Amino acid sequence: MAEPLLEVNDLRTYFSTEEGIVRAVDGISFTLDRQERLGIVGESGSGKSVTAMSIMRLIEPPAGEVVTGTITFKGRNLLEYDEADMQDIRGGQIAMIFQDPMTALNPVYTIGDQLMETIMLHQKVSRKEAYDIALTAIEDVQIPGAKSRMETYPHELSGGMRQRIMIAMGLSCNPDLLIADEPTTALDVTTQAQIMDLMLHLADERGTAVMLITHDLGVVAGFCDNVQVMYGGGIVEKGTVGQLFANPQHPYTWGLLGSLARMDEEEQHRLRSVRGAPPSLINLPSGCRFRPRCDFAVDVCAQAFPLLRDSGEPGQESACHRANELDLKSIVQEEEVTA
Amino acid sequence: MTDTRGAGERLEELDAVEGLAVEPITQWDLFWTRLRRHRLAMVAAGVLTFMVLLVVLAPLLPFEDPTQRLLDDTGRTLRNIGPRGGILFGTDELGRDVLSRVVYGGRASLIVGGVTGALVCTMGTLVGSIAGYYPGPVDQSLMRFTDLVLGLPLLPVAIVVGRILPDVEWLPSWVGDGPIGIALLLGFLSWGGLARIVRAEFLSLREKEFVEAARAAGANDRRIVFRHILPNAISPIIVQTTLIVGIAIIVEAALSFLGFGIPPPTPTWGGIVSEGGRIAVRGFWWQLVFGGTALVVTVLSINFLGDGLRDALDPTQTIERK
Amino acid sequence: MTEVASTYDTTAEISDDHILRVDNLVKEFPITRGVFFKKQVGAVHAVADVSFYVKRGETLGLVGESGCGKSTTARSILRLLEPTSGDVWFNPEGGDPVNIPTANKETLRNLRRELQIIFQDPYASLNPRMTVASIVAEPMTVHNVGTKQDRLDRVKELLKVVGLSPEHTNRYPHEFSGGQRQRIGVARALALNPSFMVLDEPVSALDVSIQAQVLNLLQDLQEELGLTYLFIAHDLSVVRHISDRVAVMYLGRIVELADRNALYEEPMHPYTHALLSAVPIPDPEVESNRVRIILEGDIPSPANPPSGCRFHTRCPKAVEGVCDTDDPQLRELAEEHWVACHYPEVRKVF
Amino acid sequence: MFAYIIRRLVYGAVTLIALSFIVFMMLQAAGSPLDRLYLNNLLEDGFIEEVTRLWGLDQPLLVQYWKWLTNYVQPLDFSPQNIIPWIVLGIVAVAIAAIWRFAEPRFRPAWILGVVFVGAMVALRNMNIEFDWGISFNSGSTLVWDEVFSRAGATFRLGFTALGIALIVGIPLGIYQALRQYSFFDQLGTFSAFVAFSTPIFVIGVALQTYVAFRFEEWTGVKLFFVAGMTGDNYAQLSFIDQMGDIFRHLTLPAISIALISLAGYSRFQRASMLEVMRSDYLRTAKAKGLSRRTIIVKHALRNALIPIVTLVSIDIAFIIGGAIITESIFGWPGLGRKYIEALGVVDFPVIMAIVLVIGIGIVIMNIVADILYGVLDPRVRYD
Repeated sequence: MAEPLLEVNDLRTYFSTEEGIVRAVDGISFTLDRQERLGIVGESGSGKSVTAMSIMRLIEPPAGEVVTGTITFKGRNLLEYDEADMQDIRGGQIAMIFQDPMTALNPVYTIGDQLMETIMLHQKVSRKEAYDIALTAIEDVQIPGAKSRMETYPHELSGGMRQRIMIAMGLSCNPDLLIADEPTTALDVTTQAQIMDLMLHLADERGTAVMLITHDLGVVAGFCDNVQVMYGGGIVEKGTVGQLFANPQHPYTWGLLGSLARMDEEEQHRLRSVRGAPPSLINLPSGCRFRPRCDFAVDVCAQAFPLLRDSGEPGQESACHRANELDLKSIVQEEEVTA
Repeated sequence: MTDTRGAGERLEELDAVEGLAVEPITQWDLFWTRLRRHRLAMVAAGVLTFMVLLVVLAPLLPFEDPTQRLLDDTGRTLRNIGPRGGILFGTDELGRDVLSRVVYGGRASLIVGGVTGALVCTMGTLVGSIAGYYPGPVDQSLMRFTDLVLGLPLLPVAIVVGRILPDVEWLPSWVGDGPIGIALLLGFLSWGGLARIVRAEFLSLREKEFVEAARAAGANDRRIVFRHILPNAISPIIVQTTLIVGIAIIVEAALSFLGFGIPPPTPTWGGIVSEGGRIAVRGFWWQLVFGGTALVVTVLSINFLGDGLRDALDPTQTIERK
Repeated sequence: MTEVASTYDTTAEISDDHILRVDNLVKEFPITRGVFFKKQVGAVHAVADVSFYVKRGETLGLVGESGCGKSTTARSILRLLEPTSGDVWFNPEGGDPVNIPTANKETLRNLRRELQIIFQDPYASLNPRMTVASIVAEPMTVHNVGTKQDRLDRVKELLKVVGLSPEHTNRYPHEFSGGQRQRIGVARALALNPSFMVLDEPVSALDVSIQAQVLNLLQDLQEELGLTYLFIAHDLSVVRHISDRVAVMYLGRIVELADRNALYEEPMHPYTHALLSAVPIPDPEVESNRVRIILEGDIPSPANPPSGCRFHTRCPKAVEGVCDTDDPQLRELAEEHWVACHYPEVRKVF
Repeated sequence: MFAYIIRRLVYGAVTLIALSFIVFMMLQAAGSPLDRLYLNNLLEDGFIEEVTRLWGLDQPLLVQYWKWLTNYVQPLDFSPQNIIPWIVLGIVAVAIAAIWRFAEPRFRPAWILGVVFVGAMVALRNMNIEFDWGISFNSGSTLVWDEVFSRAGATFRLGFTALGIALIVGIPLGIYQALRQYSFFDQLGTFSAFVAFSTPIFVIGVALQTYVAFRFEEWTGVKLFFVAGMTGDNYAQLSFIDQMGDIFRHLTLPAISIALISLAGYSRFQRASMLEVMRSDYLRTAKAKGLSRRTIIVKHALRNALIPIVTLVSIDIAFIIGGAIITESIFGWPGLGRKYIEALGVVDFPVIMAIVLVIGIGIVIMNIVADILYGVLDPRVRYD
């Protein structure tokens, strides 16, 4: 297989606060191929957004810092880029869409201004040409009356419309990778469907790889090829969506899936919740970070930090000491039988 | 019995999992820990305490009478004597002890600051709470009135009143000539800002879910205001009040400086600076420097303390357990 | 099927096995403008003529997107907001039905023992300046129940019930995690042994694993204490999981109301179709075979709702001359399956 | 939106009436104006009778106030034969109509304000208006209008210089502090701002006067600044460059005394506002778009961070005028403030009233200007 588009290796991003060092991302490695759709799932504080910010190099010292690791994008380590080269990458080759469309656009400039700014910067075109490209971009995200929209200010648009503008802005320069950080969390479910549909359709058309960061397993199941689950700053499990949803290898993934109420369930059953709450990133537990909440923890879990290793089907990896001895899938079935 | 203990043990385990420490921290602890971290505020608090003690206890301390001239052995008045042993801050043009005048001058300033602060705190909170809790015509008319008071330019009006007060015959002399009159005046002119802030706090707090929860539980207005809204609005009230105390001290000093404040021979910081400025041209710097420093250090301390309180009272700040 | 349709009778008396009955509930927020004096120039029709009942011991789910009026409905029922018009009959066990909007102060105060609410935001719903003990004891304090010691004992008992340690009484809310705070909110709501609880998005601010904890707790409590829930949420999966019957709201109206399985398996209103088809299901196999109904445009402003059927501006099935002029009534098209649509049609969406 | 401006004007008028009423009653409380005339030895030539008639001194207080108010707004001298003002009026009307037709709604109030301002200036110069504000009780002969009107310019010059210094120094200072948050410079700036904010204007004024002007000259023999008046005696004979220098040497110290506190306030405010903008989501978007740090700060951050300061300036206007009253008396600046203090010394009733109201009008107008400016700068603002 060809070289991956993005390869992250042992990335660690720490923040220093008054209370101590927050290890927001603590040693993660993964690859992303061209045109792949990768989902990164995790609960709040799992480090999924910080991962994205680290790749874009949007973490600013002294508050936070990428302490070790490499981020290889198209064969070169982004962490070694100087600021000017990085500016070419941002928005040009890697675009990013954020969670809250209500605040992500500058309130004092028109939609047109903000779109054309990106286009002129990365495509080195004249104002006139940029205007035409921006117009097409607005039409591409299916906003009616593109010409008049160019003149409107962000506050005159609804949340869904603004997120469309963000998508238009992100894709206007045909990036190789689009990072979408909880792009629909702030939106209603019908709007979410519109936006996800549109974003992935456009990304496919352009051959853009998508890295979708979300807490919603449903969205991942519907829109991604591969998925990785983050917990306490690390990746606990990765695989294709089919593998992960059908046969989770890590007790956290297993618990998370069991915690979900499903709309297609006929019978009311009890949810299998994960007890306790996520760990403080300042005071991480020894050994496996999930250990204090894990039903299957044994002595070794407190002593050694589990690394990702093959588990389950080929291509599936899990960071659990007991991944190969536990048969979580059968526990699911057993429960259903007893219930 | 065994069952209960079992449950308790499980709960403790749960606490450990959820990272809850054993000892609770009270709001007071939190407040103190945060305030102590603000070093300037702590220094300021110390300075202010010293000032207040000095001013309150002045008659018991071995200070000269601030209105009597000092004489040398031959009976001559000691005019414009520079600082030296025994006369630490020197004497003024009339031979009075500057140290004692600065200390006694602090009385007027601190009384004006304190009384104005109390007045503003009471009136602002009262008007703001009523307006914020009763929307509609009550709110509208109170806020129009507040706008009106806020629209009055403080200094020009204060100067007129300060000038006129001693001339108003039917006023008792403690209002006309003393710091109380000035404090009342400044208080009535400056409560508007706090009223607006308190109203805004009320408007936002009354929409908060914990207030709705109290109402759903059947709590009456009094309980909602005094148990739920006011305790959460306390931070801006205290911060704004300290700000006003500083401003009141400055304005009182300015009035005295212009000659429209507390009439001589009662010493005031504004008066000392005014007179000190005139003679400093001739090289007699001590009155200007000591009077001005006392004034600036006091106001500065109040402002630093206010800044520290703002940080310490902010409920959004968290603190990690040690 | 449409032949047997009967419309919703809003004049009927509340029946014994219903704990709550809402008839023609309307809540409008005035829009004021004026140079000197505020004049009302319009209104936001947040809740526009909503009628439904809640059976004793069941969970009625109320779903809809933001701005559809579901929270306003809840607050109007509890009279945390004064409803503009309409009746809300509450039928306590062994007592006479009370119409909440017209109840006097004393009656309302007594009613509040029976009706409780749990809020969405576990951070905003607990007074940061009060201890857990005084928060949980507040309903008892307000109603002068027991001595101080009695109340403290009860608080400890309640904390145990919701899975918190009784030693936590002198802690402040900021020391707890989101899930724990929500448990404190539940304990407070339970303090006076209410019979009816409004749950206003009780889990939507929580992480998935914590959501499950709270949902399980709520279900256990319902079973143990025989509570009736009005469960408000925008998450259709959670609503199906916890509800017995489900009502769907759009722009201030109930568009469809049915048993949970009927509503999810055989929805009839085009908005319900779209809504259900938009919800992602955490199963890649199911997802790969689904067809989404993508709605055009945004939700219209409730200050200026469309004429006729409020959904007609976005409805893929809207018929000109009917849907944009006639306002469809809620009709019973199958046993206990109410739909407000001129052209209802059963359609399976997943 | 125009309803909004009209409402602001009406509130302004009510405030002004309240202000003048309070001051009027205060002055009366200290004794009748007639007593003051006795004190000022102005008893001859039927002056008392004239003042009694003009102010209605033999009538109840409220009537007296009403009489004063109507006199205040009544032009004394106004020549309608003069054709120029009417032409100006016509041009202004046409301009407003054109603005209404062609300008974007958001910018209409600003344009109209500008046209009205220019029109009023031209009209004032050509119409030779004077208002009937009475005769000074101090001199017994000078028209109050002349005394006040001739001094307004001096205060204007001082106030605007102070405002300019505060803005030009304070805003960049605050922005720089925000960009270097927690640096030594930032902490020094914060500390200095607190000190400046806690130092009364008169302390700064007297200190500057004593040490930067007098003592400095004594020590070095170099006369850097003048400490009295607006210009030197020989101003008229100087070349243009020297005139500028002369103005500078007179203006600097009093303007700095006023500006220092405002400057501290602006820098603190600007720092906070800039920090807030720097944390905003749209700045993160701008960064993620690949813009350079310079573009991000200059184009995206500054514009947003500068808007809120307009509100602070509008609040600060009253404060600057108050400051001018104090510095003018320290530095012998021939402005309204000094006149005000002089008039208060002898309780020159009509002069005090006239100045209080002029100050009030100035504040009201500046506040409305600030509101309109805010609307121009921030597209989100809607007036209702």
